[in-house]
Amino acid sequence: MAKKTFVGGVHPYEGKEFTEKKAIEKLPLPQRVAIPLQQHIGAPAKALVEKGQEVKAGEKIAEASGFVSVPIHSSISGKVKGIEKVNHPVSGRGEAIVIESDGEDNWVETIRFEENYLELDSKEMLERIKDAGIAGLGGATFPTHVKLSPPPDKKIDTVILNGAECEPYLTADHRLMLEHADDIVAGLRIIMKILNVQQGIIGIEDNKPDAIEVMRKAVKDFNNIQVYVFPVKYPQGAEKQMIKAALNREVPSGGLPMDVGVVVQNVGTAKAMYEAVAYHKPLTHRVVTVTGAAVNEPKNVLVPIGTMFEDVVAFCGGMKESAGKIVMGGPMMGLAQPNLQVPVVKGTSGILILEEHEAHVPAEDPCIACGRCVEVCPMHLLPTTLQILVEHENYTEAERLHIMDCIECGSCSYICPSNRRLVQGIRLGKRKILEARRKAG
Amino acid sequence: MNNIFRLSFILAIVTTIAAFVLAEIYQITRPQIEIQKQAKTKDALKYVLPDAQVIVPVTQKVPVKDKAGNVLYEKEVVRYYIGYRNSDTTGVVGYAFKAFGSGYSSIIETMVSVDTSGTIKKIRIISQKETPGLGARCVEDQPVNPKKKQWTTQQFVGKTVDQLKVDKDGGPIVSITGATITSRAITNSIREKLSELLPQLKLASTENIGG
Amino acid sequence: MEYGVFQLIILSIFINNFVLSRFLGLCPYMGVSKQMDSALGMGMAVTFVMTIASLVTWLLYTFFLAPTYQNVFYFIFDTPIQNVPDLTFLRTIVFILVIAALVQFIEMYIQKVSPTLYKALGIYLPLITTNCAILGVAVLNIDMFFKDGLPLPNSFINTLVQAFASGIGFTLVLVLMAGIREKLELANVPKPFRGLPIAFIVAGLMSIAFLGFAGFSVE
Amino acid sequence: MSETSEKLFVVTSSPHIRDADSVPKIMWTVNIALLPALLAAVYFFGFKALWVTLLSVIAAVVTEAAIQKLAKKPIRVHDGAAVITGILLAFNLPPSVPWWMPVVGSVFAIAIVKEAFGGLGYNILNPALAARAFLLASWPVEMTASWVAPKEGTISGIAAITSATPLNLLKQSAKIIASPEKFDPAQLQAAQDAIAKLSSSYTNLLIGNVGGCIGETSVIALLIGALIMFYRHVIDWRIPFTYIGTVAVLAWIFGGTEGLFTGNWIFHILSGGLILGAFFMATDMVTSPITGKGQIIFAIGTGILTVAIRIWGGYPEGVSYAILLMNLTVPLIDRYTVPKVFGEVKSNE
Amino acid sequence: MSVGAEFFKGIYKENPVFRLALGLCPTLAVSTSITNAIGMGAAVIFVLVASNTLVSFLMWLFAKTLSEEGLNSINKIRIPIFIVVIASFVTIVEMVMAAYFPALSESLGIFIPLIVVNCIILGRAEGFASKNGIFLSIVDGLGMGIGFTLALVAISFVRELLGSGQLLGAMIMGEGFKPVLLMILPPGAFLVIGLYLAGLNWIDARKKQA
Ligand SMILES: Cc1cc2nc3c(=O)[nH]c(=O)nc-3n(CC(O)[C@H](O)[C@@H](O)COP(=O)(O)O)c2cc1C
Ligand SMILES: Cc1cc2nc3c(=O)[nH]c(=O)nc-3n(C[C@H](O)[C@H](O)[C@H](O)COP(=O)(O)O)c2cc1C
Ligand SMILES: Cc1cc2nc3c(=O)[nH]c(=O)nc-3n(C[C@H](O)[C@H](O)[C@H](O)COP(=O)(O)O)c2cc1C
Ligand SMILES: Cc1cc2nc3c(=O)[nH]c(=O)nc-3n(C[C@H](O)[C@H](O)[C@H](O)CO)c2cc1C
Ligand code: SF4
Ligand code: SF4
Ligand code: SF4
Ligand code: SF4
Ligand code: FES
Repeated sequence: MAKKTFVGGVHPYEGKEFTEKKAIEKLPLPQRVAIPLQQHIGAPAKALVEKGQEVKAGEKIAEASGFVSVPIHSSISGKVKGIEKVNHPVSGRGEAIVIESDGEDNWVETIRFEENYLELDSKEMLERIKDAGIAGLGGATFPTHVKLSPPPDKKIDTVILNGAECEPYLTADHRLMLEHADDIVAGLRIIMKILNVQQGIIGIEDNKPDAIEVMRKAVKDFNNIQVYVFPVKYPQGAEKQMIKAALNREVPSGGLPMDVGVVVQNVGTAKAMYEAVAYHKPLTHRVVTVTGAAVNEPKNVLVPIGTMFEDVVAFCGGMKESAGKIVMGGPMMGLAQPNLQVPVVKGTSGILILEEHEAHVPAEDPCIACGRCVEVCPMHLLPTTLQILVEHENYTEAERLHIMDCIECGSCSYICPSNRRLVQGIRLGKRKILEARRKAG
Repeated sequence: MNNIFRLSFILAIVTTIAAFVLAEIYQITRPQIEIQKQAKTKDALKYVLPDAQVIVPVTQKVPVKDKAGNVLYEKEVVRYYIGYRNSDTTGVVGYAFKAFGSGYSSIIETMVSVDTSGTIKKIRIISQKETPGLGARCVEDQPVNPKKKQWTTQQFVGKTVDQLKVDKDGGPIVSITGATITSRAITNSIREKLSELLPQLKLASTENIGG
Repeated sequence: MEYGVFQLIILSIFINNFVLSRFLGLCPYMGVSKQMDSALGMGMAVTFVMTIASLVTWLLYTFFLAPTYQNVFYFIFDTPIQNVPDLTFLRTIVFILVIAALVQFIEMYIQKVSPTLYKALGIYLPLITTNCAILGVAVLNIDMFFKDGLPLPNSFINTLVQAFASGIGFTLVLVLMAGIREKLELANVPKPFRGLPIAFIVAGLMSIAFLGFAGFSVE
Repeated sequence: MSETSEKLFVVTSSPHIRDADSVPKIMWTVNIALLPALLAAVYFFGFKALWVTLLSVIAAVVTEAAIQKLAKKPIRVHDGAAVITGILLAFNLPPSVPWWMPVVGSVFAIAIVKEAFGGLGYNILNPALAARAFLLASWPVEMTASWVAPKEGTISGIAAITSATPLNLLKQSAKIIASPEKFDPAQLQAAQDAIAKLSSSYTNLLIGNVGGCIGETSVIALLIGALIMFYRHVIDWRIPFTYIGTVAVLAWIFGGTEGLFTGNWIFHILSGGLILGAFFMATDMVTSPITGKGQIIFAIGTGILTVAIRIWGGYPEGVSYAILLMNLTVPLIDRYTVPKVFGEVKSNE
Repeated sequence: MSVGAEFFKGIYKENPVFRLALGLCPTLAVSTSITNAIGMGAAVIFVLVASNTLVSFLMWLFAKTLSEEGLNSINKIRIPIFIVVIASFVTIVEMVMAAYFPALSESLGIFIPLIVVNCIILGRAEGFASKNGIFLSIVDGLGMGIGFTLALVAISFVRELLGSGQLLGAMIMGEGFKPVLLMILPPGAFLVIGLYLAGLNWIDARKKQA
């Protein structure tokens, strides 16, 4: 079968060789964690603890403040030092519950394995997932229980597990698939049960043959689950592109995967779901790829959420003198951080540290209309036109040309020979348009 | 309604007054305009037939037809002119005619005179709107300089009908540099008109007609 | 000179383009070429009015102004041809009044008959009255298709063809210009060149490119 | 606090990596791709060809630098775009033009056609071609009377028809054959000979041993350059192949002297400026449409206009005007070929 | 405004061609030579001054003689009356030129009758003469007309000098000068006026800075 893919996309340097062969290591207990209240899309969680309170690992320390919100659990045991404003990797600054470790790693007692978890009814499963504080680990950190509660008029027929990991450098999902294939498949079956779906797909890029093999083995007993292999191309992992490649369905402009009967979840999310349903284990840790030419010993690390980047990087031998840029996430969509005093959050898939000479984006030239950005845009937009329209504050025309459909994958900026700040401008335009919409009510 | 009628009436009066004023001025300027219209042809005739005392047009009635071929009316057109040495219209010195050629960007109108043997006496470009500095140089009329191969209307003097071809078509007429279209238009239009007229001109001796 | 229909169409649209070569209709060309929609509307309106105006002025000229065999004085009142009044000197004054009235009529008529068309063309119609392309084509028709006050063969057909094709040629460059100017809105044109100056330079370059049509043999 | 934390790290928004290609790289690749044709020109037309090219390039670069300085913009002539303009303008001039013509042309190309619009990326028309059209309209005599036969001799050599270039020869001969009554038998014979000879001159056309503009005659040298550009992904197939294909088909249909479908399309492809234009000038991304669909429309239009001018127009060659005219339509094409957005519902508009 | 200001505004500050972009067609079409430019300018000055005068006079006359109601109805056909006035003067120019300046008449061609639609003229009649006295109207007409003529001359100066190496028909440039044919072709007109306008903008910007 010819490998299916989508139209557009780019082939950046993969950079996976730093860590793809490194098994996941557990980070030694950090001294202190700062767990931000906002780690997902939606309303921030409300703190349940006070300064001085003792907490155990896995204890709920903040509760969801609405349907589109998730609770937060402590990732270590110790004493609450306070609720403070700390650096936040996404919003710059935000409230976090700071916990001083007692050095013991005491866990709440509720965590235990339940043999017949698959017989639970879907409502119960959903409840456990919600209580475990799971938000999508693929990057968007959208509350998972919301995604799994589609309105009754949307008939879901397929669940896709996203193991593409198309972002260069990152290998967290890759290692997870190699080391926890069965947990992931179990997670997928839980989702299929919840949604009452008969088809499950695990999508992987062909640069991970070992993972493909392992996953194939893991699903061989389930004839309603298949592993799909896609050619390496960024952003193969973007859900709309993955659905297009796997099922040849196009999510309508402005729509969601459920509009074409599909739910997409990251493989890490699936594992977290399995743990939540089968063990009552909340989401307190995640795998983070620490990588880049400026990291002394690149690794995949299992990190308690709230750990400072500094501690994680120190575990990886620290960074080199020549380091010039710290990115949370991959190089295509990741967020640059001013320093290492930021906590790992649920969405932190990697810590990428680039050398000084890689850090600076070259100066911008005028657009020469080469059309490359148009060619690579996976959403078939006109990135250069959109960016210029935003520059001239012509938002009406930008909206007519579907600026809101941009998935901010950055392919356009990546490919542009003039180094135009395309996605950057488009992002700004989208924000302006949303602001205006909000004002208009 | 009444109002519109009244306003139209006022406007009509204003227009009528204007029309009468203009008519008056037209009466004054008309003769002069007519003179100017004829002037170019007259000048050109005088130039190409300098030795003629009287120049008489030979006209012909041409029917003007509509699409279906019905004759609408007849028009009098000049076929050619005869130049007489004496004012009593005796002693033919030559004939003159107009040739029209389609040049680069205009119709080029040329006045041509031939002697009684059908050899060209003189030509003059009456009107043209060719590209200035290029095709428009066709009006140049400096004496022929055998050392310098260049266009001048003087080079037509003494040419017979079969010699009317530009150099690029293998003839002796030196064309304007970079304006072959113009040069060809003039030369060919004279040749075609002349061969059409030759049988009609009362030539002195038919042997002299080139052939 | 006599023209074939195809020849006239090529001539009017490309070679003697109203704007780029004859310099007629420049004000709307500069004024209404900032946006594609209005350019198209203006172009259609001008084409329409040019054709109707040419028709009407041709009739007026032939039947009333010129001392021809079609003159009403000759064929209705039996005036001897030499006594038919030569009113050609009233050409300018008659044409402009007729065009102004015509535009008013067309406007009222369209408004009544087709509100959609009125919506598309309506706003341009009043602007057209004092636009030299309309009077220009009317005068040009007389200059080209009459000789000494007499209509040349196919004068009437040629008049209509020339008017319509010239309108199309006008619309063509107007629309091209609008596309270019919309693009220039987003360009980095140096300050002194912004607005009219660059529009003129575009027109100049357009006119250079249109020289490519020069010399087309259109027999 | 550890030591490293005091260091200031670069914070920019994503993406944090870029493709290695850049505008200067693209432009200099084109310049290199133009070298084979320049060498061929020097071989066939002598060093005069090199001087004309150098003058043109120097004038273009100096003009651009001067204007950027005057406008207090960053000086960016090193990106190589002005060099391309200079070379291509020279390539579109006959080899023995007076020295001041490439200079005036380059100044016009850069000052009026490019910088008045805001410089690189903003011009509407192809600067080199607009300048060529400007020169042709300003000094038609110098632009058309300056053909030199290549060193090795020319394929024309027919006494009655004294034009230097294959296309011109074809056009004149076709005219004669079309109306034989106006010409004498010797001329008719010569014209027929000429057409026969032209049809068997492919080798000369391929290597460039014919009269013509400096850079347009050697098809092989131009194709080597095109290969370099393909290899470096500077251009793609759409414009050049669609353009040449359109010309071939239309020339075959309309270009013959014996009725429809008798045209010598190979000759039409190999002669004149078509190869130069199709690979190096119609492909200028600044002045061609941005989407693939648009590029194909653009190329078909250019092909139609080229053949129309070659066969019915006032000039023997139509490549440059065809490209210029289609340049004018690029904003329109771009406007009406906006790609269908991913997931766009058809009934939406 | 003083009389002088009324006069001079048409020459620079409100120059009809360069500032108001009016009457572009004749400007571009007849600026191939200074002779044409002056001929056209003279025709426009005549029509402008004459129609300004007559319009101003008519409006004064109407105001003097008519009742309120009569004035109102006259106001409705004001523009057509102006057009008739202007067209009459244009026709006079047309006839006089054909009779006494045939060469000029030929090279200005249809742009003489087109003076009728030159909106400088109707614009002045409607915008100025109908509201001002005869004397000021004449001054205004003169100023605008001269401004128009100067713009024409400025453009044709460049086009004639570069395009044919001549000024007023006399050879100026030396033997070696090869005229820039393009300048007297249509594109030259557009390019020259575009560059003039850019130059004026640049001067204005510098003045503002100073
Ligand atoms: C090979 C060649 C020979 C030409 N010879 C003549 C010529 O003899 N006379 C002429 O008027 N134009 C001539 N031209 C004009 C052109 O064809 C022009 O220079 C040409 O190189 C390309 O024209 P284009 O760029 O307009 O397509 C010639 C062109 C070419 C290419
Ligand atoms: C440009 C882009 C690239 C993405 N790449 C991946 C990827 O490689 N792996 C992944 O799991 N999710 C990726 N995502 C996120 C997916 O679109 C989708 O949100 C996710 O798979 C949903 O799973 P989750 O809710 O479990 O995170 C990407 C999103 C975008 C916009
Ligand atoms: C702007 C322009 C104006 C031209 N004007 C004329 C002209 O008035 N007369 C003419 O014969 N050729 C004119 N030509 C040149 C013709 O196109 C053609 O090249 C020329 O007639 C060929 O002449 P040759 O065979 O002497 O080179 C003009 C060319 C251009 C570009
Ligand atoms: C493939 C390619 C073709 C080009 N062709 C031309 C050309 O024909 N003429 C020109 O002036 N510049 C050309 N350039 C250079 C540059 O794009 C051009 O000067 C821009 O139009 C200036 O904004 C070309 C560049 C590339 C990459
Ligand atoms: S426009 Fe948006 S979706 Fe398209 S390539 Fe750029 S960032 Fe990606
Ligand atoms: S890739 Fe860059 S230079 Fe090319 S069209 Fe897009 S914005 Fe312009
Ligand atoms: S029609 Fe009137 S408003 Fe429109 S551009 Fe012309 S002059 Fe201006
Ligand atoms: S009236 Fe005529 S000259 Fe004046 S702006 Fe309108 S079209 Fe131009
Ligand atoms: S359109 Fe305004 S003067 Fe011609």
